[in-house]
Amino acid sequence: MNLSVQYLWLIPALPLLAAGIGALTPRSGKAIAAGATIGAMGLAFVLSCGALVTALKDPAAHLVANFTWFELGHSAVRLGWLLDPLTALMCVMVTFVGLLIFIFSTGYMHEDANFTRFFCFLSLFAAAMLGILIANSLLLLFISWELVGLASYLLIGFWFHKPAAAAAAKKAFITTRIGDLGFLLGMLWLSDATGSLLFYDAGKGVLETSALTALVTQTTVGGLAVSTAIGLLLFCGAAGKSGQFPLHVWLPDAMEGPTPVSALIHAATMVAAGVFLIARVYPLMSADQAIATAPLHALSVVAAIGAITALLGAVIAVAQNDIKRILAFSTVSQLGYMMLALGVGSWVAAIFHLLTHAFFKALLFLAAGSVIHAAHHEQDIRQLGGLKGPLKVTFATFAIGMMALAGVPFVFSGFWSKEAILHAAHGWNVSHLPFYAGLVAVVLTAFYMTRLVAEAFFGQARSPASEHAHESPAVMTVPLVLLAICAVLLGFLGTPYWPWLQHTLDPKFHSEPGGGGLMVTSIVLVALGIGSGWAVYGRRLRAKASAPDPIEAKVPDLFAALAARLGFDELYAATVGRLNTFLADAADVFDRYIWDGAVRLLAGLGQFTGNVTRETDENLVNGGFDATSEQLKSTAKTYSRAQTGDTHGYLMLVALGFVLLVLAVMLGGTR
Amino acid sequence: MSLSPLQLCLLFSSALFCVGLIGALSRSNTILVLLGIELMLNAANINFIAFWRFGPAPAAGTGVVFVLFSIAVAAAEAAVGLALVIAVYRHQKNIRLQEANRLKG
Amino acid sequence: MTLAFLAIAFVTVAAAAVAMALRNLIHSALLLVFNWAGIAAFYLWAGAEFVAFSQLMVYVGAVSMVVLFAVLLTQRSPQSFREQPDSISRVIGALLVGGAVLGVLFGAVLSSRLAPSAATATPTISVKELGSLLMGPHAAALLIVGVILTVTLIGAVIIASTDHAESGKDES
Amino acid sequence: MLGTGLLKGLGVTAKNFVGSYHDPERYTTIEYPEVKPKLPEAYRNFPFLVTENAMDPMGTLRCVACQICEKECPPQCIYIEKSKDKKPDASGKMQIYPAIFDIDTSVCMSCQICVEVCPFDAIKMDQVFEIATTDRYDALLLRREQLAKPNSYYQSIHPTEAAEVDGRLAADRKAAEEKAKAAAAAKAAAAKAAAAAPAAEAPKTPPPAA
Amino acid sequence: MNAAFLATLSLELLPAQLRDMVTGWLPEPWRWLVNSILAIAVILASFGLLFAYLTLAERKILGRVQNRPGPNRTGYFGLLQPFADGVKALTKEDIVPRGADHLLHFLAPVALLAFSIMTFAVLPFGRNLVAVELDAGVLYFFAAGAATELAVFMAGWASHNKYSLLAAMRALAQLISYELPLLLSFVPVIMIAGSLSTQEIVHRQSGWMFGFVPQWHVLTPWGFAGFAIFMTAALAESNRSPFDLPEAESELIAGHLTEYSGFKYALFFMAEYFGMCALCGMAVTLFLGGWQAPLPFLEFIPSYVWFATKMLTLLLGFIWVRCTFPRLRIDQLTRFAWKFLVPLALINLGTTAFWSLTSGWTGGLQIARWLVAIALVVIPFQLIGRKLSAGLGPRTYRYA
Repeated sequence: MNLSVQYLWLIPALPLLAAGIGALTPRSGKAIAAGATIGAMGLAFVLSCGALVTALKDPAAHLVANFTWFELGHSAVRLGWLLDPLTALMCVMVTFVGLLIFIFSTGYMHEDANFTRFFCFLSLFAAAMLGILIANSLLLLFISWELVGLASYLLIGFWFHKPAAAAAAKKAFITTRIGDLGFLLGMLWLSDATGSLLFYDAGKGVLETSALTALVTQTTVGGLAVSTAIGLLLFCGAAGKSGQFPLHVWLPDAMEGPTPVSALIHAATMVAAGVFLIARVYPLMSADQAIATAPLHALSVVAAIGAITALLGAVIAVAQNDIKRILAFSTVSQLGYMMLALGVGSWVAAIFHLLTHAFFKALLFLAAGSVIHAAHHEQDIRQLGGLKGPLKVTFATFAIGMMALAGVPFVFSGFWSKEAILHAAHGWNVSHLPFYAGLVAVVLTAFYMTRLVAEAFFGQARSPASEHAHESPAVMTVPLVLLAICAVLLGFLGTPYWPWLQHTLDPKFHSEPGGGGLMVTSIVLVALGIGSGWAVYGRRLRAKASAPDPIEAKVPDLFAALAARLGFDELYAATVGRLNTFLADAADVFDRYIWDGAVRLLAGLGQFTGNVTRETDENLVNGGFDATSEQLKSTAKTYSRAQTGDTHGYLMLVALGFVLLVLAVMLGGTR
Repeated sequence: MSLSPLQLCLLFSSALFCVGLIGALSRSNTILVLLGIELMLNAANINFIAFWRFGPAPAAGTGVVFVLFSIAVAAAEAAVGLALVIAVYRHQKNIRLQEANRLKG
Repeated sequence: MTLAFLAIAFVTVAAAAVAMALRNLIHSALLLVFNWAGIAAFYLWAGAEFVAFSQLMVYVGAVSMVVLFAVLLTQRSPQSFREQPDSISRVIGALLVGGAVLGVLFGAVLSSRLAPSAATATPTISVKELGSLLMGPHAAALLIVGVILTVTLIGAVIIASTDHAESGKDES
Repeated sequence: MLGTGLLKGLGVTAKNFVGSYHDPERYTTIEYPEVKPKLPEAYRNFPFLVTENAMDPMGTLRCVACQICEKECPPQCIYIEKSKDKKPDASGKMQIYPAIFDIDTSVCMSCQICVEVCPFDAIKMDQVFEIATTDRYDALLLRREQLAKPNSYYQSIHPTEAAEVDGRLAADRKAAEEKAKAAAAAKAAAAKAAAAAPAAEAPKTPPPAA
Repeated sequence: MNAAFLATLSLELLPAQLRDMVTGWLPEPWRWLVNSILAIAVILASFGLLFAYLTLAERKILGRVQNRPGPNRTGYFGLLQPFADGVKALTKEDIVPRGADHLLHFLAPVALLAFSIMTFAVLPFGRNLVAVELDAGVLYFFAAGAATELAVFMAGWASHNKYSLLAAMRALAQLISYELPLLLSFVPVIMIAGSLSTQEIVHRQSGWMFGFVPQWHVLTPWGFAGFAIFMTAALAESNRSPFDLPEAESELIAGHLTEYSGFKYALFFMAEYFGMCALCGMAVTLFLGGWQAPLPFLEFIPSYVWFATKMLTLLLGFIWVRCTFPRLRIDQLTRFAWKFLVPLALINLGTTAFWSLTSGWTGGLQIARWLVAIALVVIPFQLIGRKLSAGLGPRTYRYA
C-alpha cells in the first residue's frame, strides 16, 4: 500500500470534511460528529501509513507535486505538496496520536453540551496541522500555521464562559501572533529575495542549492547574511508556536482548555510545529554555517534559546502545583531540548525527540486527564494523593510516561532521544554551555516528575474528590495503554546501536563515537534526580493538602519566585504592556496633532478648491439645468394637482368623458 | 313605440348601469361605492345575455361563457375589494372614500 | 313574456335605486342582494339557466356574505349602521352625470337600428354544451380564471387578515 | 381507526333504543300519575304526629307538648301550645297534651332533628311528596289534625323502625306496670302495716299518694 | 270511471293520473299553472305532514334511546302531539324586541322557509314525479340552499341583540365552511353522470351488477366516500347535532334564534326540518339511486315509495346521530371542515377521475381498479384522520 504524492492532499482533506460535518451536525448528533471525526482520522492514519511506505522507498528523495494557485500579472503564486520521510513520519505520528486522543475525548467530553462543536474544532485542527506537514510551500505552510493558531484559540477558549479560559485563549493567540509577525516578515523577505516560496521545485526551490547560495552571499545590516536574517525571522514564528523562551508564557495558560486539547495541541502536535518548521527549513538555517566569519549563526541563536528554555521550563516546573501546569512547563522544557538539538546541528535528534516526546507527553496528558476526570476535575496535586490504588491502569501508564520523560535508561524512549540530543550538544564545537544546561535540566526533569508522581499517586487521599476517584472507562484507558506501549517501543528506532530513524530521516547521518561515557553520566544524573525527588517527597509523604512544600519550607523566597514563574507575566505586563500603552499614547498624540494637522491643512486646501469649483459649477454650469428642471418640476406639480385622490371625481370624469365620446360619435361620427 | 326585446333589455341594462353609477358617484361609503360598481358589472352581464338571446349568432354560446367568467372575476373583485375596505377601515377607522386620499398629488 | 320581463326589470331597477338611496347599510346590502336575485331571474327569463343559478350561487350565496361581513366589520356599533348623509352637492353632481350617461345610453339604444332579431327561436344551451365550450375553446380562459380566483383568495385573506380571516374565504 | 368510536357510540344508542322495548331493566320510566313509584323504606319527607288510636286521633297523641322539638327545630317551623289540662294517654297516665301543634311545611327542611330529639317517639318522618297546593299560606301550614296519623300508618311506611319503636314502648310500659304493681304491692303492704299500727296514730297519717 | 281507465291505472302512474283527473279539463296555459300549483300544494302538504311527524318521531326515538317513552299523552301514542305543538306555537305571544328591524325580523324566517321549500322543486320523488325538470337541477338545488345563509344573517341582525348577531356570524362561518365539502362531495357524481339534471343522475344509476346488485353510486369506493362526506356536511348545513352550534340551546341560548318566539320560531324549526329533508332527498338522488328499487324483484313497488323509504331511512339516521353524539366546539367544527372534509373531498375528485378513466378495464383489471380506488379512499382517510386526531388522544374526565 502506498500513496503517491499527488494524492497527499487527501490526508488533511479528510479531517476538514469531518470538521464540516461536525459544524453542520445539530447538538444532539454526538455519534455523527464523533464518528465522522474518528473515521476521518482513522482513514488519514491509514493514508499516512501509505505515504510513509512511499517515502521510505527512497528516503533521500523529496517527492513534490506543485501547482499554480493563481496568477498575478507575470508572477504566479504556486503551492504544492511535499513527501519525504520527515513529512511521512510526522503525519503518521500526528494521525496516530490524534486518533487515540479523539477516542479518548469521546469519553472525556461525553457530558459536554457542545460535544459536536468540540469535535468540529478538533477536526479543523487536525486538518490544519496535517496541512503544515504536507506543505511544499512556505505560503501554504503559513496558511495552515495560522489555521492551527485559530483552532488552538478556539479550543483553548472552548469553555469560553470561564474567564480564565477566554483570557488564556486570547493570550495564546496574541503571543503566537507576535512570533508569526516575524514569520511573515521572513516569508516576505524570502519571497522577495528568491522569488519563490516553494521548498523544492526542481532546483528552483528555496531550500535548494541555487537559492541558498544566493541567500548566503548577500549580506544585510550588521553583516548578517540574508539567510541568517530570514532564518532568525522564521525562528521567531517557531519560537512563538513552540513556546520558546521569551514567548513561552502562553503555553502554561493554554492548559485552561479541555485536557485532550492540551494533550493533542499543547503537548504532542502543534507546539511541535515550530520544531518541525525549523527542521523543514533546516538547509536555510544552516546555510550560513559555511561562512565562518559570520557575526552570528542562526543556529547558534536557536541553540541558545533552546538551552535557556529547557533550563527555565524545568526550574519553574519544580514549584508548580497544578498537574497540568507541571506538564506544560515540562513541555516547554522539552521543546527547549528540541530547539537545542536543532541549534547544535542535529535536527535528526530533534525530530527523534519530537516523536518520542509526542507519544509520552500525550500519554502523560491523557493520563492526567484521566486523573482529573476520575477526581472530579481536581487538578491540584496537593489535593490529590493515594490515587495509585483506585486508578491502577492510569497509574501504570502515567508511571511509564513519567519514566520516559525523566529518561530512565534503556527501556524507555525518552532516554534514547534525550541521549541523542545530549550527545549532539556535547559534540557542538561552539560552546558547551547548552550541554551543561541540558544536563541540569535532566536532573530537574527527573526531580519534578518524581515529585509529581509521589504527590499525586502515593500517600493517602487528601480531598474528598480524590477519595471517591474511580477508574475511567475503557474508551479512555485503552488509548493510554496504546500510547504507553508506543512510549516504550519508539525509543528503539533510534538507539545508537541501530540508528534506523536517523538514517531514514537523514541518509547522510553517521553517528559520532564516544557516547558511552556520556550515557553513564546521564544515567547517574537521572538517578540523582529521581533519588533526590524521592528523598524530598517520597519518604515523607504529604499528609494534608495545606502542608507547605518541603522546598518551600527551606527556601520560601526561591519557591515563591518559581511558583510565580519567575515573574515573566508581570515582567511582560510591566515592560511590553506598558511600552505598548506608551507607544499607543504617543502614536495617538502624534496622529492627532501632527498628522491630523497636516491632513486638515490638505483638506482645507481641497475644500477651498472644491468651493471654487462648486461655485463655478452651480452658478455657471448648473444654472441652466436647474432652471429646466425647475420648470419640469413645477409642470409636474401642476399635473399632479389633478391627482386629487378623490375617487368620486375620477369616476365622474370617466363618466363625463364617456358621455362626450358617445356624443361625439353620435353627433359627428360617421356610421 | 315598438321596441324590440333586445332594445328593452339594453334599456334595462342601461338603467341599471346608471343607477350603479349614480350610487358609486354619490355615496361616500366605500362599500356602497363597491356595490355600485358591482351593479354596473351586472348591467354589463345583462347585455351579454341579451345579445346572446336576441343577437344574430346565438348558437355560439360565447355570451353565456363570457358571463360566467365575468361572474367569477366579479366575485374575485368583490372579495379583494372588500378585503381592501377592511384594511382601509383598520387604517383610518372609517371607510369614507373621500378621506382615503393619502396618495394624492 | 314581455310583461314578465317588464316586471322583472322594474323590480330590479327599483331595488337597485332604493338600495343606492337608503341610509341603512344593511338594508342597502340586502336590497342589492335582492337586485342580484332579480338579475338571476332575468337570466332565467332569457333562457340562460346555468348562468342564472351561477349568479344566484355566487352573488346571493357568496358575495352577499362578503358584503355583509364587511359591513359588520367596519362599523363601530350597531347604532352607526346609519350613514351620515352625503353632501348635497355631490349627490346633485352624481345625478347630473348619471342622468347624462343615462340619456346618452338611451339615446344610443333608441336611435340604433337594432332590428327585431330574425332568430325567433329561443336559443338554448344545455349544461353539457356549456361544459364542452368551457373545456374546449375557452379552456385557457377557464384556467386563467381559476388561477385568478386562487390568487384573489390568498390575496384577500392576506389583505384582510391578522384577525379577521373569514371575509376572504367566502368566494368559493 | 378514525370513526370506530363513532360507530361504537351508535351501537350503544341503538342497543338502548331496542332494549327499551323489551328489556324492563333498561326501561325504568314509571308513568307516574297512573303508576305510583314504590318508595324505598328509608325515604323520609316531612314529620307527622303518631297517634295510638285511629278512631280517636286527637285523644291518643303520643305528644306531651314538651316542646323539645320546637326548640331544636333549625328553621323553627314547629309551633306548640301546651294544653291547660291533662288527659290520660295511651297507658292511661294523665299527661299534658298539645293544644296547638303546627308545622309550616313551606319552611320545614325535613332534617329529622325533631324525630331525633323526641323522647316519646311521638313525631316521626312521613313519606308524602304530593303536597302541592294552590294556596301558599294556609294550605302549607299543617295543623294538629292534619299531622296526626295512626301508628298503623307508621308501621306501614317504616315497618322495621316501627316494630323497634313499638317493642321499646311495650317494654317501657311493661316495666312501668311492674313498677306500678310493685308500688301497689308496697302500698298494700304499707297499708297493712299502717293498719297494724296503733289506732291512735292512724288519723294523723295521711294516706300516701298514689 | 270506466274499466279502461281502471286498467291503465297503475300504482306507478297514480300520482300523475290523479293530477290529470283533476286538471285534465283545463285549457293549456291554465292547466300548466294549476298543475304547478297542485304540485306545490302536494309537496307542501306532504312535507308539512312529514315535518310534523318527524318531530314526533325524533322525540319518541330520543326518548326511547334515553329509556323514556317520549310524548305519549296527546292522542293515541302521542300522535296528536305535533298539532298540539302547532297550536301552542300559534297562540304564543310573538315578541319582537324593541329596536329590532321589524321588517327583517319578520322576513328572516319567511325567507328561510321559502328557500328551503324552493329546494324541493328539483327533487325527483318518483319515476315521473319532479316538480320542475331543470337542466341544471343540482345547481339550482344548491343555489337555493346557499341563499338560506342570508336568512340566518337577517335573523341575527334584525334581532338587535349582539349575541344574536355574533351567533349569526358563527352560524355563517359554519355554513360557509361546510358548503365547500358539500359541493365538492357531489362533483364526482356529476363527473360520472355527466349531467346536472337530477332525473338524469337517477337514470344513470339504474341497472344491475351480476343481476342483483344495484349500480348506485354509493356502492363504489368514490361514491361511498362522497356519500359519507355529503352526509357529514349535510348534518352541518342543516344545523343538526353534533354540528348544531348555531342553535345550541344550552350553551348559546339558541344563537340567532334567541329573540324569536311563537310562530316565527316554529317557522325556523320547520325550515330546518325542510332543509334536512331536502338534503336527504338530494343524497338519495345523488348516491342512493333515487327512486330505484334496491333489488330487481322489488321493482313492482312504486318508485315514490322507494324514494320515501330511502329518505326516511336517512332522516332516521340523522335522528340516530343526534341522540348519540355530543356537540362539537366551534374550532373543532371548522377545523373538521377545512382540514378533514375538504381535503378528502378533493382527493375523492382524483379518485373519481381514476375511476372514470379506467371504466374500460375488465376482468382482473377490474379487480385492480376496485383495489386502487379503495386504497385511494382509505389511505387518505387514515392519514388525514390520524393528523386530525393527533394530540387528541383518549381523554379522562376527572369530574365526569
